[in-house]
Amino acid sequence: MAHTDVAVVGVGYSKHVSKRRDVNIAEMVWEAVSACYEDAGLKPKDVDAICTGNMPAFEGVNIPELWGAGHWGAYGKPLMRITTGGTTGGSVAHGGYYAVSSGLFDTVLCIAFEKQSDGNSTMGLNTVALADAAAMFQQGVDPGFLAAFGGGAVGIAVYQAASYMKRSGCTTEHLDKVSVLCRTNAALNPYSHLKQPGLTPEEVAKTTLMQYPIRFGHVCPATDGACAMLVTTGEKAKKLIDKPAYILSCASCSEEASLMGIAGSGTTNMDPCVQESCKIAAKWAYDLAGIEDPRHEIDVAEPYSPFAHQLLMFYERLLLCDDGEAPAILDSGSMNLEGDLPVCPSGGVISTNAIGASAMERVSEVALQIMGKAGDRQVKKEVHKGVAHGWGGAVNLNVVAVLSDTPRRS
Amino acid sequence: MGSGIDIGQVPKVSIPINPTFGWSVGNWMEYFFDGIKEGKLRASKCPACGRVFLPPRMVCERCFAKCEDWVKLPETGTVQSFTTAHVKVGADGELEDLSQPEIIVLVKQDGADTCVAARLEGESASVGMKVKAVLDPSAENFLDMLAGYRPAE
Amino acid sequence: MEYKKETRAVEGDWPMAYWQWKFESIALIAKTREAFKEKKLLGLKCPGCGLVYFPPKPYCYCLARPDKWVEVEQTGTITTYTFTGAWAYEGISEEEQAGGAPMIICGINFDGSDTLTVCLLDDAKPEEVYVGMRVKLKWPEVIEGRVDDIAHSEPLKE
Amino acid sequence: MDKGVAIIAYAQTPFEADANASREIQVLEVAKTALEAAGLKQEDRYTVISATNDYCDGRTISNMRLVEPAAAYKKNESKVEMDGGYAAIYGLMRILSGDHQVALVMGVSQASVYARNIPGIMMLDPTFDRQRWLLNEVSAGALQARAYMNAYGATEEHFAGVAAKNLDNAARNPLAYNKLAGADAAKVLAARKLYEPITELMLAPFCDGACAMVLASGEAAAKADKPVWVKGMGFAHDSYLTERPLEEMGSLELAARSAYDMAGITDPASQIDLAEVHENFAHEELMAYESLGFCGKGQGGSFFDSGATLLGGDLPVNASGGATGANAVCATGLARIIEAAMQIRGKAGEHQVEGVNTAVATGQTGPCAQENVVFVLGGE
Repeated sequence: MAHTDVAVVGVGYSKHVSKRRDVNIAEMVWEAVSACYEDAGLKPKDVDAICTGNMPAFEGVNIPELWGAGHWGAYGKPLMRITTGGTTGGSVAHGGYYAVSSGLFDTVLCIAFEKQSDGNSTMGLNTVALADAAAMFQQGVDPGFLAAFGGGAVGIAVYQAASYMKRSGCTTEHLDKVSVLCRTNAALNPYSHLKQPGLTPEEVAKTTLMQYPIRFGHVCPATDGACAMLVTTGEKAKKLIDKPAYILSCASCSEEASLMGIAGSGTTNMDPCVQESCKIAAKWAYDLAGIEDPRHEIDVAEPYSPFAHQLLMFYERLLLCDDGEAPAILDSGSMNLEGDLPVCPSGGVISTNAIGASAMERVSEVALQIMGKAGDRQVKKEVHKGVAHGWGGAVNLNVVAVLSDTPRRS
Repeated sequence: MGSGIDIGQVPKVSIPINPTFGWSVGNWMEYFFDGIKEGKLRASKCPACGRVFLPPRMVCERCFAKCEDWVKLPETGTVQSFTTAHVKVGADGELEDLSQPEIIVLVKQDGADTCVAARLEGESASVGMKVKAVLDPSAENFLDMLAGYRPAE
Repeated sequence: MEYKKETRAVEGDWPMAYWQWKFESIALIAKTREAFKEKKLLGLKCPGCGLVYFPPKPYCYCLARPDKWVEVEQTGTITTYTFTGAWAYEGISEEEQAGGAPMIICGINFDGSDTLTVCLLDDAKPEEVYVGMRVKLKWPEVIEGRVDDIAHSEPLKE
Repeated sequence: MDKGVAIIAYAQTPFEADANASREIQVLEVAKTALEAAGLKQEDRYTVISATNDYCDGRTISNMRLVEPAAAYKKNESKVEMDGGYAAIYGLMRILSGDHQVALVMGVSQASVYARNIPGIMMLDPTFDRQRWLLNEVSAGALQARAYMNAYGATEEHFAGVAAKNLDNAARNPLAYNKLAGADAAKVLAARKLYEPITELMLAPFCDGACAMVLASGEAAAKADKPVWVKGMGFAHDSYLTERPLEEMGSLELAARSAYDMAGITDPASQIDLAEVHENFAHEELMAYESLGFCGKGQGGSFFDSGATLLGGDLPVNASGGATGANAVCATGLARIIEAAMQIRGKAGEHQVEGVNTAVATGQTGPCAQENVVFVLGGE
């Protein structure tokens, strides 16, 4: 069977801030799209298909492409909308990968975005669980009690964090350090939202506790922003730019929802820190990419971590070390920009979270690192291969993409 | 393999919460609404192909050019299509009968290349009919400042 | 055109109050709630893979539909947990400590079931809780047949 | 297409006003039936693509709770938020990439639990049209119908005739929801007036239902009984409804062109034996005749008058009753593909058309058929 190599040839971002009130959704996304075209040196006429997504409950617009995609050069082109919650951006990038690798399209524009300030972001997240909440009330559950069960404002992440810490030996000091790693990296990234150069763990430890063990300093902000990425065939990529970033493989894996709601939770996902689906997706992606030893072959990682503990947890679940080893690796300094396996050089989701865009920004950051275009946050070591991850749903969906400076097939 | 337990009628639940939104209109639509406040109909124009957008768009979907040119359009336009509405969508999403039918028109303002959907003040409509915009700069809701159209004499 | 940093906003909503959801599990849990009155926990067993769902669930990942009621033990194991109230965290300020009554929330895998139920853990200190800790259900004085009837648990002294 | 992908199994629920099952159970039923028909088990390797809409389902991340019922537990799963036809496209892409051999695709929606016309209004430009509350899917459809009538001389009688044909065809389809044996144009015209020229019997009423389909690579389809081959496909985006000539279906035309190119179809009217068209309103079917190249521009009405698209005609369209017969948003377009595949296999029962070897099916998303997807299917 014939296969086609897929490469990233351009990346574009809009500004990432908490409130963009000077533009509407379509206009904000245009900023990323137009920056992306410029980056790749392409025009809309060069694009064969478009793949888009966001998490629509945040904006209250159903399939916003219908009204907005004209602003992104979609007129008359095949357009596919993919939405999978927190993993949306990653799923959109996967869609772009398959669109090209199928041989059906040469050049595909991937777009992911969120304009949270148009809606009420807490309410946006609540709509994940309102159906289950309604069912619980019907069973005679007190709303306040349900809120506590759901983990309050920080949701299921607190259970996950507590459980992860217990299993791995990760301490609250480690969480503080993760925030420092990310927010100081973010300070070097012009497209990040929360930039905190010179942040110290002590400062993080002084932020207000939301619910044990999560403090405000451990949690992502709500961001307005968009990301666009142009992918094309390996052949075209070589003609366009010197150093394309090849997407070697994409894989996702779903488990049962573990929202601890009315429908209960099933088997492997009983403990939300286990995340077996992340391990499975990573294994599938590494296998397809021909990676046998990810710990040594991967040069940079962008795990999806809106909460501090997740950077460490997903580092482990991406098979970059054994379970429970990540806190010590963080302490060793290996995750820093100049380390052996830098993690979240972009600043990660904990610094910038335009929900729908976040998982694509993991892919685009790895691509930029491979292309050597990451600017001040370019990692010290030479980057040949990197892994980009996305996480979402009711802690039950994981997406993984592996990128490289050399193609998979030719 | 079992086919589950017979539970009779499947229960339904609901929750009385309506998430709210506030969509910033962006500078192009802002300039449009500011214009109506002064009694002007402002449309954006594509510098590449000359397409004129009313309501204004920031980007021309055909050329991907930023529409930084503006034109002031006359109040007159032509009906492109229309429908006599016997119903409207109620808050619950069902089609409710109207006591009085109303006419919804799709109007291309003279000089514009795109259309506005609005109410027609009048008894009947036809495609090609000339109409005049009814502006209400003092409308409480800025979306109602372009109140509708009426037949042009 | 003078570029503005803040433009008008159109207000609107999602009239979700007119939305509904269908849940087979409500009917299943109603049966479980009835059994609470006899101080029994009823789970639903899947004929395909044998998993026991408590609370009961109308479908299974193996594509069979759980269809057999089985009694689940009232003892179990903590699989995950967290605390509410800032008091639980060392080195916090006094204001944070004033954050209200402490609660330990844990996910319990009741013996004889394969799933997780969320309960409060009473009579224990946060530092005493661990994944793998044995606990038992603590019934209220008056059982009303509500989901809340199984809201509390306590450490199991074996 | 040089690399073959085949439809090897499918399943549909009955379409109903208010199904006595949650969407999860409906999805479980079709996923399980389709997998079994394909000879597959949950533990086998396949990828899953669902088509659902967060606003219809009243759930953010509407696929999240579908993991187990959709047979997606520990599978490589994704979701398109468009018509189910797009799930088929994505499944097809995944197989053609060589990374996957088998794809289970599905679509589901339950109109009994959402405020029917609100999701359509939430699709409109939020900076202008949406809160003006004049446009909705039905009023926009009426504006398109009028623009089409005005441009090409089609009449309300044509629309009524198409609707009557579909309602009558639906009466032969045991899964259809909206059926009326012996319906005629007069009855359709006399029905409740909504937005003129659209009457209540001219629209595809929202209902509950789910469908699923299994796609397989040529290799994986080798053992399948009567595989139906995907000969071509296309999809396209058109402008927002106030920015395009409503009398045309631009995106359907583009999608059809690319599907026909792939399938080597140069004269659709003679090469295609049957069509299943996703028509949200009767007039859209007439417009589709033109965009699909069954007749010349503006001749949709006279093509219908010729009788070609009737059940006994030369090119039957919507033998199943089409979307008029059942419209569970996100399932509708996929159901068209499944119905077309059933016809090619000769398994359509009472609405079976004789001698179908090449068929075309369409799906759509958005007001005034803004996004369209086209599949060309063929037998051995």
